[in-house]
Amino acid sequence: MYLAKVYVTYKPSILDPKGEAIKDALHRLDYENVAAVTLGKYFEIKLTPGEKPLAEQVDEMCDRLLANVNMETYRYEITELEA
Amino acid sequence: MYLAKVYVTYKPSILDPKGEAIKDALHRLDYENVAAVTLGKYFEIKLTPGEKPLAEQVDEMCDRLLANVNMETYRYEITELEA
Amino acid sequence: MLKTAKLTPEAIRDTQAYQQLGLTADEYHLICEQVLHRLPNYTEVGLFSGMWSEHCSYKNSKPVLKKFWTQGDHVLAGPGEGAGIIDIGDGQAVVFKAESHNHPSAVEPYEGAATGVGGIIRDIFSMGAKPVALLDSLRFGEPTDSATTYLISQVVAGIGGYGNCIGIPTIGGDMAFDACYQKNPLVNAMCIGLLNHSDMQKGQATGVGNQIIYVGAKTGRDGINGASFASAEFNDAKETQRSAVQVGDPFMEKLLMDACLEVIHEHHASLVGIQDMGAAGLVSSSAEMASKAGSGLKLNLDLVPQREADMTAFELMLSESQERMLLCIKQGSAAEIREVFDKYGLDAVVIGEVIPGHQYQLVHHGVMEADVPVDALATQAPVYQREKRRPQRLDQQSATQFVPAITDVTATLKQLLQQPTIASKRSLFETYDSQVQTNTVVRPGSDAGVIRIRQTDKALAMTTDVNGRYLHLNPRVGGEMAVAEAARNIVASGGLPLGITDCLNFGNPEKPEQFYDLDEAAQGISRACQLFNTPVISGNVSLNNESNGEPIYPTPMIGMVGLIKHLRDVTTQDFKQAGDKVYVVGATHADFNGSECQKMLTGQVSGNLFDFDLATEHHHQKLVLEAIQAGLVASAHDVSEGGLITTIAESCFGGDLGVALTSQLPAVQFFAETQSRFVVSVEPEHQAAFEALMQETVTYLGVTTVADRLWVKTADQTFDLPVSEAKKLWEGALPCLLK
Amino acid sequence: MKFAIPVFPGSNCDYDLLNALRDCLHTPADLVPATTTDLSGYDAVILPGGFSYGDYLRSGAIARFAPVMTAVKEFANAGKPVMGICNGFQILTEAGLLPGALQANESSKFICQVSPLHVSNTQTRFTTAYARHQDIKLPIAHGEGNYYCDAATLAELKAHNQIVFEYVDNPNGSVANIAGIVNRRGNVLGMMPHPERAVETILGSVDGLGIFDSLLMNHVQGDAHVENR
Ligand SMILES: Nc1ncnc2c1ncn2[C@@H]1O[C@H](COP(=O)(O)OP(=O)(O)O)[C@@H](O)[C@H]1O
Ligand SMILES: [Mg+2]
Repeated sequence: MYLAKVYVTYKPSILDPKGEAIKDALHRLDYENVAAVTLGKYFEIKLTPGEKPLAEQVDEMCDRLLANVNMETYRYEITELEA
Repeated sequence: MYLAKVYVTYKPSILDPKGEAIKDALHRLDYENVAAVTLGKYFEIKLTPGEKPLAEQVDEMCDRLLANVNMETYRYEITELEA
Repeated sequence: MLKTAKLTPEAIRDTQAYQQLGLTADEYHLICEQVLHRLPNYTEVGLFSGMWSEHCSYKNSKPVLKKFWTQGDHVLAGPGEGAGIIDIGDGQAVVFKAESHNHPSAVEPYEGAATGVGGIIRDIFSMGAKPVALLDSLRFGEPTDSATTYLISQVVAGIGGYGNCIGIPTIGGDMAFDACYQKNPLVNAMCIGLLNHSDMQKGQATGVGNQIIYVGAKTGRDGINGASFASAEFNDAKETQRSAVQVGDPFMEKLLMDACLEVIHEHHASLVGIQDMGAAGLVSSSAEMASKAGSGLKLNLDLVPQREADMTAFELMLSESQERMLLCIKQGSAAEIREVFDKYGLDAVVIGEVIPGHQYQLVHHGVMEADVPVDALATQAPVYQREKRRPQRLDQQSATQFVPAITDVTATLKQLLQQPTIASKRSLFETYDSQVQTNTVVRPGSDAGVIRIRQTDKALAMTTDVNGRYLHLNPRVGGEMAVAEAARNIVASGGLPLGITDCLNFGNPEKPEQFYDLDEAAQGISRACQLFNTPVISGNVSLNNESNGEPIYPTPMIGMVGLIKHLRDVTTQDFKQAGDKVYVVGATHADFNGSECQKMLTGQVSGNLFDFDLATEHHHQKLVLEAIQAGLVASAHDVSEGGLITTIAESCFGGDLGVALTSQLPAVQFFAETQSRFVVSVEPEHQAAFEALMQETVTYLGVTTVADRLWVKTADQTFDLPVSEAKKLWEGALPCLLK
Repeated sequence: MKFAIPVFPGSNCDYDLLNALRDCLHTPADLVPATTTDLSGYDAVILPGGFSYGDYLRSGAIARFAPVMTAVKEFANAGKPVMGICNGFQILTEAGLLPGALQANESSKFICQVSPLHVSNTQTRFTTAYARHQDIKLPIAHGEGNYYCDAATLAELKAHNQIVFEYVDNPNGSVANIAGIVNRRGNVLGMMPHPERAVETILGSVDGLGIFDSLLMNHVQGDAHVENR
C-alpha cells in the first residue's frame, strides 16, 4: 500500500479570504509576528499500484479532480506504507 | 522569516464525509485502486521570531485556533526562509 | 472503552463501573433485582445507561411534562412520537419539533450545531413529512471576547452549512446575549414539515417475522454514549467528555431523506414503521419501535454496517453516528425496499426481525450479548419527583419597578439599538439560504417567517421566542410571556396560532431551586397554551445547563406555528407607505424590571417581574388578527425587547420611511417592556373601520412620512433622529462586534 | 420548447426550477438523472442551483464528471442553449464549458440576499426580453460565487461581449463585478443569481422571468439572430 500526500493551494495571484481571516484572528490572539497565512487542502490518499505508474496517476487525479488549475496549484509526495 | 507548514487532519475515529465523497468520485473516475481518502487542512504561515520559541508558538496556535483538538490532530514543520 | 468492555458482570458490580456510564447505584440495583433478577453484562448496562439517561427517558422531567396541555381537536399526534402533528385541513397536516444541541455545540460549535439541525430534520421526515422550513434559537454570552465571537460565527456557520446543503430554508429564529450563557451556549433548532394525512408514519415494529432494516451512514465510534453526555453538566475539569464529537454529512442526509420519503410515498404497503436514530442510536430507535408495538425484537449486530473495525456490541448500540434510520418492513419486501436505497447509493441492510414475546435480544459474533425485557429499556426507567424549593433570588428582589432616569432619550435610543440582543441579526441570518424550495413569502427580518402551501391559498407562519431574563425574575410568568410573545409574532404576521414545540433549557434538576424554575415555567407555559388553544405537540428537554455550578437563566424556548388562512392576510412589520396612521395596541406602563433598558443602564437584570395578564394578551391578539383578516392593517409588529420605541424604529427600517408621532406618555416609558402590545399602521381609508373594531385597546400615535426622520414627541422629551442613522447603528452593531 | 433539468445526487434547487418552468412559464420540463446519456428530444438544458454531491471538494468539481455532462457538452457543442444557475454555473466552469472559476466569497461566508444587477448584454438568446441596460433584482444564495479569471480571459470576455450580468454592489468579490457570462458562441450561459426564485410576485420579484421568456421567444423565432458576434 502507498500513501500519496497531496497539497493544493491557491495560485499566488488569487486572494485567499480564509487565509486572511485566519491571519486576522491570529493577530487578535496576539500573535503579532505572523506575516502571512494561506489555507490549502491536504489530501492523504491510500492506494495500491495500478496499471499506470503511481506518480502519473496521482498527477492525473490532481489535474482532473483534486485541484482546479484555473486557480490552484498542487504538489504531492508518494511513500510506501509498511504492511 | 520562517515558514510553518501545519497539517490538520481528523482523528482516526471521526467520520470524514468529505474524504468519503472524494473517494467515491475517484472510484467513478476509474481509480479503483484508491483505498482511502482523507481531506485535511494545510496552512502555510509566515512568521518572524517572537518572544517565545517558534515551535512553542505554532503549537499553541494549533491548539487554540487552527485545530479543534476534540476531533482533529495536527503536526507542523518549521523552516527558515531565505531572505 | 475496550478495556472496560471485558469487565465481567461481577466486576461491574464490585467496581461500580456503571456509574461511569451514568447509572446511579439505585438504578443499577433496580436493574439487577427487579428487572433482570440477575447481574447485567457490560453491554446490557450500556443499553440501560443510554435508555435511562434524561435525554431518552425524561426521568427527571416527566412529572413536569405531564403538566403540559396537549389536547386540542386538531392535534393528530402529540408528544411521544418523533414529532407532533396538527391538522390544517384539505387532508394536510403540519409536523414540527425542536431539539437542543447545547453541549455538543459548546465542544465543537460548527459540527455540534450542524448535527443538531440534521437530527431535527430526521425527526420530521421520519413522520412521513417533507421538511419545508427550519428555525434556530440561539443564546450566547456577551459577544465581546474572541472565544464567544468565534463560537457565534461557528455555530451560525454550522446551522447554515447543514440547512443550505440539504436544501431546507432557514426562515427565522431568535438570538440573545447574556453573560450566563458564556460557557454554556444554547443551540436549539426547529424543523417544520408538511404531511398528507395518508402518509402519516409511526415508529413501530409490529408483526412477528417482519424485518428490521438499517439505512444510511455506517456506524462508527462517534458520539458513543452521547445521550448521557448531553445530560451531564459542564465542568472545565472534565475533559473526558470530549470524545462525543460527531461530524454532519448533509449530502448523505439529503439522499436519506429523499429515499425514505420515496419509500413512504411509493412503498406504503411494505412499510410497517420508521424511526430516526437519534440519541442513544440503535438501541433507542429499535427498543422504542418494539416497545411501542408491544413486540419483541432480535438483532444480529454482525450485519450492522460498520465504519470501523472491531466495534463491540456496546459501541454499536450506543454510537450516535449521524444520518441513520431504522425501518420495520413486511416480511419478504426487503428486496423491494433495498432497490429504492440502492438507487440513492445508500446502505440498506436487514439486521433483525420482530420476534414473539417481549424480549430485546442482541446477537454478536454468535453470542447473545443482551437479552432484556424491551419495556424495561423503553418505558420503565425510574421517574424522579425532584424536590422543589423556591430560589432565594426570587425573595431577595426589589418589589418596585426600576425607573430609568434619562436626560437625552434620543441618545439612549441610539445606544439601545446597538445592544447585541436588540441589534439587527441580518449579517448572521443572511448566511442561511432562506428561499430554497421557493415557498418563502416572508424571509427572516419580520416577526415570523412565512411559507406558502402550494396548491392552496394558505400559508404557515413560524417563530421561536423566549426571554430568559423574564424567567430569571419570575419563572412562571416568564413562561407565560414566552408563549404570549410567540403567539404575538404569529398574529402580527396574519396567522392563527396552532400549537407549540419547546426546548426546556434549564439547570440541574437535582438542585431543588433549579427544579423549581423548571416546574414553574412549565406551568406558566401550559396555562398560556391552554388559553391560546396552542397545545404542546412536541419538544425536548435539555437539563444541566450549567458551567462550574452556575446555571443559565431558565430558558424554555417556544417554537410556534400558525396558520394563515389566505395569502392576502400575510402581514409584515415594515411600514408600507407615507401617510399611513400609526397606532399602538395595548396600554404602556412603567415596566422595566428585566428589560433591555434596565440591563443596559444598570448592567443587570433585577427586581420583581412586572405584571402580565394573559386574558388581556389574548384579547389584543384576537382583535389584531381580526383587523388583519378584515384587510384593515398595512403593517403589524409586536412589541417586545427594547419596548415601544424600538418597535417603531424597526417598523421604519424596512421601507425606509419616517414617522411623526405624539404621545401623552413620559418618554422613558417608550423603553418599557409591557406585554400585549403591537405597533400597527393603517391606510387612511381604513382608519374609521379600524378604530371602530379596536375600540379602546388602541392609541393613535401619528403618521408615517417620507422624511428621513424618526420624530416622536412625548409628554416630556422628544425622540428625534434620522431613520437612516438609527438603521445604520442597528444594522452595524453586530457585524462590528463579530468582525 | 422542452427543457431538461439534470439532477445530480444532492441537487436541491431542481424542483424550484421545474416548478418555475412548468407552473409559471407553462412550458414542458423534465428532471433527468445524472446518469442520463441522451438529451435528444430536449430544446434546452438548465443545470439547477443548490449543491451537488455535497460540494465537499469544490462546488461542481464532482458533478462535472457525471455521465449526463458528456451529453450536456455535446448538446452545447451542437449550438443548443445550455444554462447553469448557481451550482450549475460552477459545474459549467469546472467542465470547461465556460471560462474561469468560482472561488469562495470574499467574506468566506454563504450569502443569501436580493442582489441588484445590471443586464449588460441584452443581445444573447437568454436576455433579449430585457431592455438595454435594464437594472433588475435577483436573489443570490451561494458560498462560492466569487468569479475569477485571469487578465487575458477577462479581456476576451470583454472583447466578445460575454459579460451578461454584473452586480451593482459586488457582494462576493467577483472580478469585474461578474454575475453571469456566456461562452463565445453565445449558447451557454452561467450565472450565480437565481432567476427561478424570481418568477412570482408572492415570492418578492418577477425579474427572473425575462431569462426564461427570452429563451422561449428566441426558440420560436430561431436562435440564429442572437448568436454572439
Ligand atoms: N438565529 C436566527 N436565525 C434566523 N433568523 C433570526 C435569528 N435570530 C433572529 N432572526 C430573525 O430576526 C428577526 C428579528 O428577531 P427577533 O428580534 O427575535 O424578533 P421578535 O422579537 O419579533 O421575536 C426575525 O425575523 C427573526 O426570525
Ligand atoms: Mg416580533
